Amino acid sequence: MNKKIKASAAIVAALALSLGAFAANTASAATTVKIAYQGPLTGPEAQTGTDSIRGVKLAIKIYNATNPAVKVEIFEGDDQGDDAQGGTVGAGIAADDAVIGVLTAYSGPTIAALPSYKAKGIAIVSPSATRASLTDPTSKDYGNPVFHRIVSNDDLQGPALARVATNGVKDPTVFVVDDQSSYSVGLTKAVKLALGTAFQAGDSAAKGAVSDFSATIAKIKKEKANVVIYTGYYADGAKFLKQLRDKGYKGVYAAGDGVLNSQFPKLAGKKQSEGARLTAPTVPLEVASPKITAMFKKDFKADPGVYTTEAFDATNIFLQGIKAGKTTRADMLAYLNSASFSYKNTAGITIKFQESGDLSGSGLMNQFVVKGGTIKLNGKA
Amino acid sequence: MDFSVLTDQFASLTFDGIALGFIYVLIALGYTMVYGVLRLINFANSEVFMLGSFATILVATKLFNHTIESDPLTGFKLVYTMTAMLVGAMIVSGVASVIIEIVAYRRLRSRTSNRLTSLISAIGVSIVLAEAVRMATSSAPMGSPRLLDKTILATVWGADIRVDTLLVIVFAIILLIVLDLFVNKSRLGMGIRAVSMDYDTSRLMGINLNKIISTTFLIGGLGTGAASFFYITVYEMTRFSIGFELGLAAFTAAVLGGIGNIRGAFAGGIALGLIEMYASAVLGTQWRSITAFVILILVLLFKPNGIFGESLQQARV
Amino acid sequence: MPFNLRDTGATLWANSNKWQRYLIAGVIIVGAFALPLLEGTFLNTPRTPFVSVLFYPIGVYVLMALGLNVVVGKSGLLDLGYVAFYAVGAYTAGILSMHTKLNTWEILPVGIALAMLSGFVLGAAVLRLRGDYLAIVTLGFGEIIRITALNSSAVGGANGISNIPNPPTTFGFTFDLESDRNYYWVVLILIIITILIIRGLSARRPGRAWESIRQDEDVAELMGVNTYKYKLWAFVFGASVGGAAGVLFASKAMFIAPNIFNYNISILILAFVVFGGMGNIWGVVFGAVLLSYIPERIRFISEARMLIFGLVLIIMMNLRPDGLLPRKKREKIGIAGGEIK
Amino acid sequence: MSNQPVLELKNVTMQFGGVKALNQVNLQVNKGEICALIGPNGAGKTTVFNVVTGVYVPTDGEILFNGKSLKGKNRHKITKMGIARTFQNVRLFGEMTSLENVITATDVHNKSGLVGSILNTPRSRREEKAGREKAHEILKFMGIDHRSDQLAKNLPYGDQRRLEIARALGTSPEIVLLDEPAAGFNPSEKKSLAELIVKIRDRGYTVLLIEHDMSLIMGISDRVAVLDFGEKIADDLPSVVQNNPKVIEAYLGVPADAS
Repeated sequence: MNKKIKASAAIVAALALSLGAFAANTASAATTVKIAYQGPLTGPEAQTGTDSIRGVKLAIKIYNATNPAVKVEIFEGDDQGDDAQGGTVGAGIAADDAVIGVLTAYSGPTIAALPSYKAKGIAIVSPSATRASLTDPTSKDYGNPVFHRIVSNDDLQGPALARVATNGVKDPTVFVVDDQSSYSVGLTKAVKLALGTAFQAGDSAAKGAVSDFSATIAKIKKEKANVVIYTGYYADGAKFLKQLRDKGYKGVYAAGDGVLNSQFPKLAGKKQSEGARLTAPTVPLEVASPKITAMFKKDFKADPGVYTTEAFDATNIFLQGIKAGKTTRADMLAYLNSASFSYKNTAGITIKFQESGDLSGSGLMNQFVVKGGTIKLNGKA
Repeated sequence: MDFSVLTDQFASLTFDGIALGFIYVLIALGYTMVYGVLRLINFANSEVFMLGSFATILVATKLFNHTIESDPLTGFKLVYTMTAMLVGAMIVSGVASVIIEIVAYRRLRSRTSNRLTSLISAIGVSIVLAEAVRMATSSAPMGSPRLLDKTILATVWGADIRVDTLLVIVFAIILLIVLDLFVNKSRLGMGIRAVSMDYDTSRLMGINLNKIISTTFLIGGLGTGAASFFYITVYEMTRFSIGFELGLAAFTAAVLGGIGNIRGAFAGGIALGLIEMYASAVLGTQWRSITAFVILILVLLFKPNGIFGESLQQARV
Repeated sequence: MPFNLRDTGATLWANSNKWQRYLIAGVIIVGAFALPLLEGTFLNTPRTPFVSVLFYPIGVYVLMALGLNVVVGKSGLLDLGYVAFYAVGAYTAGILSMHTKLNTWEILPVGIALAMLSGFVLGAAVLRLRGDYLAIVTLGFGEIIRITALNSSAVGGANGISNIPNPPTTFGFTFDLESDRNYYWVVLILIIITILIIRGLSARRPGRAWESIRQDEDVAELMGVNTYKYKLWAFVFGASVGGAAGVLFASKAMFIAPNIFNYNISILILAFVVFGGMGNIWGVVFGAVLLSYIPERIRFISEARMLIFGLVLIIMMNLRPDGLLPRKKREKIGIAGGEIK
Repeated sequence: MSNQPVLELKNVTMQFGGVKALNQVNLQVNKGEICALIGPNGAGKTTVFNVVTGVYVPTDGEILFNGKSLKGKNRHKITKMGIARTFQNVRLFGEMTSLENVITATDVHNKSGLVGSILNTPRSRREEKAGREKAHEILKFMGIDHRSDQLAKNLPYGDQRRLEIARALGTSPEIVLLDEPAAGFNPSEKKSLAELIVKIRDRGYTVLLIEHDMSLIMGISDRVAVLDFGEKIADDLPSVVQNNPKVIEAYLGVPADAS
């Protein structure tokens, strides 16, 4: 009997825990608007979300510290990077009338949530959704008019990456490794197209599922490749590069913006990462602004990550709009879509949007090289 | 299908496959020991591995103040640092394993015959550990300093025999021999075998079950901890989600070899390491886990208890 | 006496006559259909629309939990790859919508049939294995389906399939972005049908066969139960429910990709079944509702919500090892097999 | 009693690794008789049950049921043909009621399956009703009908033993194999069980019985076969077997009532 009472008490406690104890915080004054972040904050993909949302939080903190008339709050929409949750989370963001703009992290969940954002006319500025179809008018995923992104799409980055990777290499024989994420698959496609006959062979090692790249490296050796391009993210990219060099590979290693992270040379090792070539439509926060990097480190006791700069910039785009008095969804969307819109990003580059939502101009690709364990900007790609 | 890589790089792939296989073998111990005694899939073992891998790195960085950019060590310093890392990983994993048994399994064992309950409890533990570490590490990967330089000792048929992979193989073999002797010769080991053969009778015979079970979890945890040390030594990086990747592979290995006995874990681990390596070379890395599963299914269809499985299925009517 | 929901409910049911039973069932069904009215109350989910949550995750997961319950709860077959059938259903919807003009209701039977077929093929191959071996093999099957989809550019590879059409307007009910309520009602109807079928099966020969297999497979076979056939039936039936859930999900979400169908879904559904009370329909429904609802309800503590989910699993399993509403103890109450007339 | 054989074992050998649990055993059970199978522990008695019911496939030899070979037959098919058994350690479906335990066994001859049950077809309804009636009838016959709605695991030990027999009878067998049905019973319980077994025989079932209690065996058996170390050493009327020197020798080494 006693046990049963205990058990019943536990159920009540569990229910209370889930329902009562955490009363929703709903207070929102009239002078407050929200910027939403939809991305993976928990689960296996949480790294990307954690790195990005800190950029968002930092930008909002800096803004709110100036005591503006309209205060800004963040709406954290955790989709776990899961396409299935993208739709529900997107609908939730759209349902909160205070939200006037949203940053979406991954292409898949963005596409899943797109119908909600379109229906409610909420502007998206994505710091990291690079799938080409989102800005392709012929695609079913076309995000116009709500979708914008401040990362280059894969079709722009692909040729740049191919060019940088093979630059100065006589008779390039290129081996491309992707990580099977939709970002990587899209980039790989564009890279292969740009490489033409220089492309020799490739392999796919699913993100976070492969520790040992020996078989891939065996293929690279067999193909006698002198250029290796990795199209995934930095953690696996570093693991791969380290093993590649340890097994005596002497050729070029190049990678895209997924790898652009200050942790990359550290994880890959100083010796192994030396000379690695990277391309990205942006710059790491450390390079873009040491001042903001210092603030970031102070606030979060951690290093900035992939897309931190982009998230910071995307948030600032909305904040710039709010400063300009665009505090409704319709105004914000019209503001971003107007021909006169421009924004000077953290690295000092002025950006504009095309009608499709992509950045206009193709001169935004930068190239980087790893020297002595740090990533150095190496000019335009 | 392209066999040219396989033929071209056969020795290299084989050596790498065996080295990877030994890491699977050691993690598989955590599954197989517990399964042998309790007929229970110790789902949380993957997180025991994850904790061990972090412990390995933290011993090097916090206890010995190395950083990720530290230079390799040599001589006596290398030996005691590495030993401390191994011991640290084994202690953390061993203790974690024992605590998991107490938290997730012990109470349930006496209260229900439904083994799925324990499974869900273990999944709960798994989620809690992985999420706690994720929050503590901000979801970031953690790199390990290279304390043991990856010197190439010899080249055999085109395969580089590297000191770190060789270390894995040699130490794993020593550990397995010690464990085999322990289980077959020591008093406690006999107890484990007795419980594994007949749980109920052993209880009636007055064997202290909780002690035996804790010991089993401890041994499984120690093996898994050693695996995490070797994993870090070779791959030098970990993150909160590493448990799932390696745990699933090791569990597959345990079943492939015949879950519940140490020799099965050995055979299954090596087989899986080789299968993964060869499949990656022939079909592409994206097909490696599918190939492993297909082979597992085929093996079980023809040998329902795995390669070395004892005949658990024989109906005890 | 402490209040015991299961026994109270079962006693109430047992002591009711035919008309009272219709009344009870009617009240429950009407109540379930009226759930969207609770939007805005304390039950509201803070960051996701409540009615949308009622459809996915709650409705879809309840449906899948009911299907898996037949496999795991009733027959005792540990299936760790149930997501495979969900994926087959969803991909059937995606592929057929790409290449044909069939609408959701026409695709539904195809999706169910293909899921059943895959259940049959897998089951026929592996159901001779027992217990834990079955677990790893089914787990592998789930991964095989997911990775094959990931590696196949014909179904979009990692990008998946987008713009899967919503169902057509049916009997005046529209199905578009705004009609969360109608989707919820559809999944509710499927849930009710599934419950009715499972109840029918449980009280009759297949239910007894499954129950006997779960309790002692050797003896069941020696008592004349064709264990292989009934295990296969359980598998195929479970698969059909998973397939239906997949078709429905795809037509609402309009977008599917391989990473939706990962192994965690299988584990989650299994957790619902065990948490609620294996083998008991109401327990499973309750468990699935609660566990798919809690993470949505506590979204505002987003950083720690999965951690809390894990803790809830451990605590509840330790306090109530047989689930919230365990399999009913049928003695005394007198709902013996075949009582339903 | 006739001499028409229901069950015949012809030179059956069952080998486990190096151990021969049964060695060239010949045994014939005739229609309508109670045949007892006795022998010291480990003599291979339960193994006989296991090879007959298909749990083990004999290494060598042939088993005939009504003249038809059981070779390659699934266990459930063998049950359907008319062979039912009980178990040395009670193995009921503990979480089913007594009634359900028996109905599950009666299902073996039913035709309706999954689809019929879902649609609740007239045949399914008819079979369900018939199964319930038959199960009640058998429980009544075994004297435990008052237990029909109780979970099997909650039954008193003696009633569990009876329920096992009831469940076996539920399959409408021609022959029932009873594996130590009186194990753990006190003398008065044994006596009533003996009467019950005779009643079962008188109902037309053939009985093959494993038992240690000699007085019970000698009281009710029509014939007694003795196994020792996997070999049949005697097979005759009870009174004859009792005085067989080989049998006495086999039993002297091992206490007869060890169970």
